[in-house]
This record gives sequence, C-alpha cells and structure tokens, in this order.
Amino acid sequence: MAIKTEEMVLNMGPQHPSTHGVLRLELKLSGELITGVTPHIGYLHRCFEKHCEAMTYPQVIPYTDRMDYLASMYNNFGYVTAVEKLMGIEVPERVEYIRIIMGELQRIASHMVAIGTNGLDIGAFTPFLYLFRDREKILSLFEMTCGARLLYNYMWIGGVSHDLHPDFLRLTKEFIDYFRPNITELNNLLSYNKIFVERTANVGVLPADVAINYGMTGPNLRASGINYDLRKDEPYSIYDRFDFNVPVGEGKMGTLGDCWDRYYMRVLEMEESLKIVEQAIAQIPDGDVHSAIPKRIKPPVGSIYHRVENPRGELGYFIVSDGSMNPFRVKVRPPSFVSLELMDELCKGHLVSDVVAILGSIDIVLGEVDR
Amino acid sequence: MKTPEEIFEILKSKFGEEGVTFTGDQAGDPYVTVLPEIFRKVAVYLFKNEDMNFDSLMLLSGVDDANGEKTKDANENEIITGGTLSVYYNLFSLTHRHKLTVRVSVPRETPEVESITDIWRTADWHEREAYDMFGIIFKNHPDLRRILMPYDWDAGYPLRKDYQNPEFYHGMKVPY
Amino acid sequence: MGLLDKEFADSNIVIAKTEDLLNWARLSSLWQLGFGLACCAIEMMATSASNYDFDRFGVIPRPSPRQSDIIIISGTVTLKMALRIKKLYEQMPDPKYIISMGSCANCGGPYWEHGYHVLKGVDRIIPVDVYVPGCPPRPEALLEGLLKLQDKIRNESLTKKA
Amino acid sequence: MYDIILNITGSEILSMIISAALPLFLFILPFALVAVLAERKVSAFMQDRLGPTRVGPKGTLQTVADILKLFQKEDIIPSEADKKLFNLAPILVFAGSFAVFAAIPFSGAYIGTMADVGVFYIIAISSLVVAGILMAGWASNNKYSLLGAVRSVSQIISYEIPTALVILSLVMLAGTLNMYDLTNMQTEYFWNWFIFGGPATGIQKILLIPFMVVGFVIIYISTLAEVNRTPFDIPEAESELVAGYHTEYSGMKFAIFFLAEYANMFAVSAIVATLFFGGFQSPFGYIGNLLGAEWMIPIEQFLWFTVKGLFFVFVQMWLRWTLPRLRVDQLMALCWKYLIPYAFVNLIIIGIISLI
Repeated sequence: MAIKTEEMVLNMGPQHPSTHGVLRLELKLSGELITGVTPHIGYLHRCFEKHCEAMTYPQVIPYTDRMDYLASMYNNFGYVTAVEKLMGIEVPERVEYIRIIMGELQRIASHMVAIGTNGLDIGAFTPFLYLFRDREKILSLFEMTCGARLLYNYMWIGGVSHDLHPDFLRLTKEFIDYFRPNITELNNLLSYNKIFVERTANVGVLPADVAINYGMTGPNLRASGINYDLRKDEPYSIYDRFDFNVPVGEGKMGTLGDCWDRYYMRVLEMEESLKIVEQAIAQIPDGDVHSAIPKRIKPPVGSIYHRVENPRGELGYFIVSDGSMNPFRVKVRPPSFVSLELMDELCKGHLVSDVVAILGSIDIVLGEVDR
Repeated sequence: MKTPEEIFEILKSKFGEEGVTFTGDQAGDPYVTVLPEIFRKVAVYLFKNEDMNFDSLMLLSGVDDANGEKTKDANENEIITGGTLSVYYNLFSLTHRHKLTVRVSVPRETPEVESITDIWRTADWHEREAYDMFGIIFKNHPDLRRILMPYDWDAGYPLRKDYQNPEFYHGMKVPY
Repeated sequence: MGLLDKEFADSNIVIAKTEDLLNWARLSSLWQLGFGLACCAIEMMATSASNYDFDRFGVIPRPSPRQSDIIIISGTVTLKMALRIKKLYEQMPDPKYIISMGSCANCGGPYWEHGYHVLKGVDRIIPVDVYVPGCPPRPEALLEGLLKLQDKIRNESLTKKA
Repeated sequence: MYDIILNITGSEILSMIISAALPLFLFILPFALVAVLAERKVSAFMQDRLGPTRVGPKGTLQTVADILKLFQKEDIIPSEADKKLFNLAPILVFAGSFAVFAAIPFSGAYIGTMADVGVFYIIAISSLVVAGILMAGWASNNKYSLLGAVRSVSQIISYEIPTALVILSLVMLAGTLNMYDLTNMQTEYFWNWFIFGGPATGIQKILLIPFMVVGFVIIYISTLAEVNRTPFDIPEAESELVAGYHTEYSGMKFAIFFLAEYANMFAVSAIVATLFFGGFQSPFGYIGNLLGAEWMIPIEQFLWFTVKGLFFVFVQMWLRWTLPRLRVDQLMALCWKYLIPYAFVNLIIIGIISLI
C-alpha cells in the first residue's frame, strides 16, 4: 500500500524577502516540488484608474510616476505621448531628445534593480549593492534636472518641466564612461558565475508561442527568441534616428527562454541604452522645452491606445476622452501584470528555490501590477 | 498589414451588417463595435484566420459608459440606471503587424460577455480585473474572482461611475 | 503610582545607569524587518545600499518579524495589506518600534481623496513612533527619522513610558 | 592546568569543568562577538560600504549592543509550537557546536581532552547539531522552519561523508586519531604540514602533495556545507525560506543559534587548520626557542592557532559575500556525484602512496 501523502500549501508573502514587494504566492508543494502556483495580487492596489477620472490630464502625470516606481520616467513618457497623440501635439526636437535620454537612463536604472534583485534572490548580495551604487549616479543626474530622485513628474504634455542642467550632458558622458567597464565587472561577478548559471539556466523555460499567447512583452519575450521591440518595430518619438541593436535570446547557457536568457537580456539592453544615450547627447539641438505646452489641455472626444517600450515590456495607455478636462477612463496595460500571470506555467515541476529565481527573472514591480 | 477599415469590411461581409459597426470619425483610434451575441465567433475568427492572425491581445479594458439615466438618492449620491458597460479589446498581430480595437457593449443591469480566456490566455487576469472593477461577468471564465480588491469586498464595483465607498472595512475607517 | 514605582521614580543612580545601558543597546541595534511596500521601499533599499549604508547605525534587515525590532512602513498601506501589517506587528517581540515612511503611510498621501482601497495613515491600525514626510522621503530623511527614533529610545525609562 | 586547579579547589569534577570549559567559554564568546562584527565589516569592505561606525568607537561595540538588545527582547513561543522541543533545540545546537572544541588543541599547553579518538569524537559530536536543528524546525510548527530543517539535516548528513573520508585518509597516513598527536607530527617547519605531505620524506612526500591539496579542497567545501555557509546556506536561504529553521525564534534563543553558527564557523576552520595546516604549530620555529624562554611557546602557539583559524573564517566570509547559493538538488549532486567519489579515490591513492 502506498503511503498517503498530502500536498503542502506554502504561503509566500505578502511579507517575504524575495517577492519584490507585496505579492503573495500560494505554492502547492509535494515535498519541495511545485505542483501549482497561485499568485494573489492587489496588496498595493492604489486606485490609479479612479484617480485619473477625478484629475485633469496634467494632474495624472504624478500618479503615473507612482505606478512603476522603478521606471517613473518611462511611465511619464508613455502617458504624455499618448495624450499628445490624442491631441495631435508636435513637440520640439530638443524635448524629444531629452525624453529619450531620460527614458534610456531610466531603463538602465530599472534594469540595474532588476538584475540586482535577481542576483539577490539567488543569494549574490554584493552585485546588488554594486548596482545600487551605480544607480545612485543616474539618480543624481535626474535629481539635478528635475529635483527628484525617484518620482519625477518630469515629462509634461507637450514638453518637459525643466530644461537640462548645463552640466548634465558632461556628467552623463562621464557616467557612460564610468559604467561601461562596470558591466564587464558585473558579467564576471554574476552573469558568468558558474553557480548563477547553474541556478538559472534551463529553469523556467518559456517557449515563444506560449509567451505570445500570454501577452508577454519586452525583454521577457525577446529572451524567448522573438525579435520584437517597439522602439524598432513601431518607432515612437524619435527612436528611428538612433542606431542600436535589439538583443534577442540565444539560449547561450541552456534552453532558449530560460531564466538566464531573461536575465542576460537586461545586461545587454543596458549596453544598448548606453549607445542610444551617447548618440542622443551628440545630436541634441538647442531650443525651448516649454514652447509646445498647451494652455488648456482638453483632448477631443475619442479613444486611443498608445504603447511604449517600458524597461519591463509593453506599457500601454488606453485613454477614453469625453472632451472634458478630465479623462473619462484611463486604463493601463502594465507589462509586469501580464508577466506575472505566467508564474504557474513557469514554476510547475520546479523546486521552491526556482520560484524565486523565476520571479526575479521576469522582473515585476508590484506598483504596476496592482496600480 | 490591414487598416481597421479593411478589417471591418471583411468582418461585415462575414458576420452581417447589423452585427458589427465601425466608428472612425473620432480622435484617436477607430474601433469596431461588435454585438455581444456574436462576439465570441468574431474573436475566434480574428485569432484563427490567416489574414487576421491577431495572436496578441494587448489590452482588455472595461469602461463604464455612464450613458444611462442619472438620479440622486436620499444622500445626494448619483445613481445610474440603464445604459451600458463596455469592454474594449486591443488586438495586435505580431505576424501582420496590424492593430484593431473591438468594443463590446452590454447592458448595465446584466453585463455578460463571453470569455475569451481559452483563445488568448492573457485575458484571464484582465477579465478578472474587469469583473472586479465593473462587475462585468465573463461567461465560461475558469476562475472569475476578485483580483485586486479583497476577496470579501462587498461594497460594489469601484470603477463604476456611481460607486459609493463604504465607511468601514474590517473596522478600519476608509474615507479620509 | 504604586509604592515601588515611587521608589524608582526618583532616579536611583543604579537604575538610571542600567537604564542608559539598556537604552543604548536598544537604540544601537535596531534590526529592521526586511519588508517593502511601494515606492518608498526603493528609497529604503537605497538607504541600505552602499551610498547611504544603514549598517553604519547598526540597522540590518532581518527577514523574519520574530527577530526584528523596527518596521519601516515604506509605502502605501492598502486595506488588503493593512490586516497583514497588523499581523506582522503582532508577531514582533517587544520592544518594537515603527517608522512610518512617506506621505502614504503617514496620511494616505496623494491617494487620500479618491483612494477607495487605501488606508489613510498606518497609524489607524498600529502605533507609529516616528513619521518621515516626503513622497518619497530621501534616504537622508529616513536616516534623520532613525536618529529621531534613537533620541526617543534614549529617553525611555524602565518605569515610565517615554 | 587541571592539576593547578585541582590543588586549589580540591574537587576533581569542579576542576575538570573549570579547566575544560572555562577557557573555551572565554575564547568562544568573545570570538563570536568579534566574528559577527568582522563579518559586517568584511561585507561592508567588499560592498563599498562602511559597516557599523556609530556604536562605540568605530562601531566596535556593535555586537555588544546587539547581544544586550537580544537579552531585552520578548521571548516568544508560538502558541502552536511544541514548547519542550522548542526550548531544547537551541541548547542542543549550541552544545553540539561547543562540544567540538573539547578535542581541538588550542596550543601545546591547552587541549580540552587528550582523547585518543579525538577526530572520531569531533565527527560524532557535531552530529548533535543536526538533531537540534531538526527539533527547532519541527517544534516551530512553521512550514519555512520545517523545510529549512529538512534541507539542513540532509545537507549536514550528506556532507559528513566526504569530510569523514578525507579525515580517514589523513588518519591512515598519520596512524593516530588524536588531534594533539596529529598536530605534533606537523611540527618545526611548514613543509611538515599535511598539506605538504606531512612528516613523510622523499618521493612519497612529493607524490602526496597534490592529493593532499585535493583532500583539503574537499574537506573545506564539505565543512562549509556543514556549517551552512554560502554557497551552501540553503537551510537559511533568506530569499527562499525567510530565515530557515530559526524563523520563529526571537530574543536570546535566536542569539544562541547565532552564536552557535559562529562558533561552528571557527570550529570547522580550526579542524581544517589542525588537520592540514599544522594546527597550533608555527610555520618557522618559535621566538620562545630563540630567546630561550620556554614559557612563551604555548602563547605563540595559541596565536598561530588563532591566526590560522581566523584566516579560514575570513575565507568563509569572503565566499559568502561573493557567491550566489546553490539549489538543494545541485547541492546534493555536488556531494554525492563529485565530492564523495573524489574523496574515495583520494583515499585509495593516499593509501597506496603511504605503502611506498
């Protein structure tokens, strides 16, 4: 007679060192083997969409900051370009360049946290702190531009809140020169570390067709081998003027689309972003950053879905306007909300230790998942 | 690559004039309104047909159209009766790189839409969210529970325009 | 006030010195519950990281509430989360302290008016020792909050509450 | 030492306890204080931080404050926990790691027990820790604790095999189980250390060196695993199991676990140092001999012993702040698929060489 066994339900979170915030995962375990994962979200549901309906269009921008707090600049970017598209505003050249510099720096900063916490989940403490040290340099660049370290409210509809600081371009160049070698150091310390590779390669493999069907986007989708980047495929702003590559997963250390691929996509993207920033600094024209900001922001009746390539994937804003000062409805397509749906699919058959590796590799921000 | 108009024309010839309507005169994206009765068939067609091949559902959003009759109750709170709730589907095809917005409107009192979870798996949580926020019921959804709000939230659907916040939740005062 | 309390109330030199020592131990070793809520958690992480280094003050993150002395409520407390925060607070052993970090934890922050799912101030469920304003507070502000908390602990007494 | 105390007290049992336990306590407790601080300073150094600077001069009193604070904390016993086991577990863990020190020679003049089966005793007694950890995990009635305990037990038991095999190869070479004799064999100069082939001479010595290095690497890895340090810290993997088997422990009981961990770190470092690096023996003679001051030698020996032990502790910290951690199945694979076979082969080869 076989021994009667029961599945154990392990509750991970909302307070857990590696759930990246207040996510709760309900793990069904047989021994340490996972038979099912149910994510419970909403512990940070801050009613973003309700607030949008009560605010005027410019007032929504600070709330977009607080949605994905690791990529605030990019959230601003997505929102303001969506409203501009709805209203048909052309922004000055200089604003476009500033936005792209800020957006790409933000992408680097966001990937630093993603990479760092992914390493931290696997037990590598030191790379995390190195990356946070370097991230401070980006934050100080942002701070000298708009006065805030984390939540900027920098991009306005039709422009940006402040012009660049006179020292900004020089310091950004210095940062690029400083940070390039650090990526190599990171690779040596973490990316190619034998233990790290063992922990992440062949874990949480995500086939391309499943990824598309689940709506996975951004680095997570590219890690599965699909060359799809909105900056290239549907260029918004002035991304078509820059020369950069879109890194695509190759299954270098294991299967295509495993955790290591997803992790490494971000390392490569940091380098590409540095390239874009470098080009933008070289090309940036002079001009007034406030000239296109309309006096009254009152988009015509209609609806628009506009998407940008957030560090975490496709960030979309669906805005319904009824012709008044307030949006009638704003709905956000949060990339990590979509990625998190896949947890069950990715984790089945793995061990408890792999859950944290997988969760770290899909890089979620709970502020965005719950809004 | 097809424009929304071309797709609409194909849909119209396939599903009949009365089933689908096209709105293209507004600012922003044009959209196709589909009757809830035939919506599922349209969705399957859009997913499976080789010329369409909408393999990616970018976004599913509920919208409270607030186009019913507005009255005030005893406490001066607005109540909406009648009118519709809508669900917007933003579709994208990675192979053909074309986009389409589909709108399905259902009556406010009986908001029932066919679930498309089995077509686009990503719709699962989006539908749960629309249920959570607007009370739109997705028929045949495998697990239609609240997602963002607490499971025991019984004060209604927060994103409806006539939503009233409760005074207390588990002994905690909710308003400021 | 009982007879014994009276005896202790006139600061007896032995009691006062012991008290100082114990207070010093408590204020120098505030282990923080490794627990982040929202945006402020990122600033809290930045405070622990190399540039600001919380460890200088003896603050290290502990993953388990049983071994921590201080919760930094770093971010928006939603109604769904509030019950869990209360439970975490109850799981911590005395003496325990709370820093409410950021506007959201102080009073609901930008979500005070329309936040149907936001608790307007974490002090509605647990007692807060120090409020750090800001949205989000800079790491320096959090360090200042910690120093304020240390001042508060320094003035605590075995016999009476500070 | 024992005789002196016997003369003073007149009681055999009392003098035994004093002579065996007191010096250890006087050594281990301060060591743990220093090591915890050192760990934080070392990690800070590696991570571009400062580490504790505020508490006491340059932060030196940080651990003192930590311990004093832990004394003041409320002692929580979860209502669903098994009270007896819950209270017993930390004591058992500490006793296990503390008892190991009895057979470790600290210097020529001080060893807790001269037991002829010293090495065997160490392997046996350190298993007591396993019982304590399992008890802690089970009694806490917490799933994380239980998982941590289960992982820990399987890990410690598995890694005892390669440890024992390497020790066996040494014992075979030395012909003794007594730690004191083992140390004394490696006297005079560093090329007499077992890592350099021990007291053997000629071709035998040259042949032994590579296999001794392999043996050392194996035993160092397995002792790392036995004390649950990174990259083998999966029983208390912070990012997976919260705090592992001591998740539910607060206050002093947690402090005891903490203390035991650091005591363990030093214990295994001391064992490795004794077995392969001459224990308390100086690598190049003694100043005491040079000056003709016999009394200085034990002190020097003690210093050498501490330096060697602390060096290996430092390496443990270094590894901890550099490497990620392995997964539980990889950990087992490393032990059973690599370390144990290599240790066996090593044992056989050393056996053959010793016959030459």
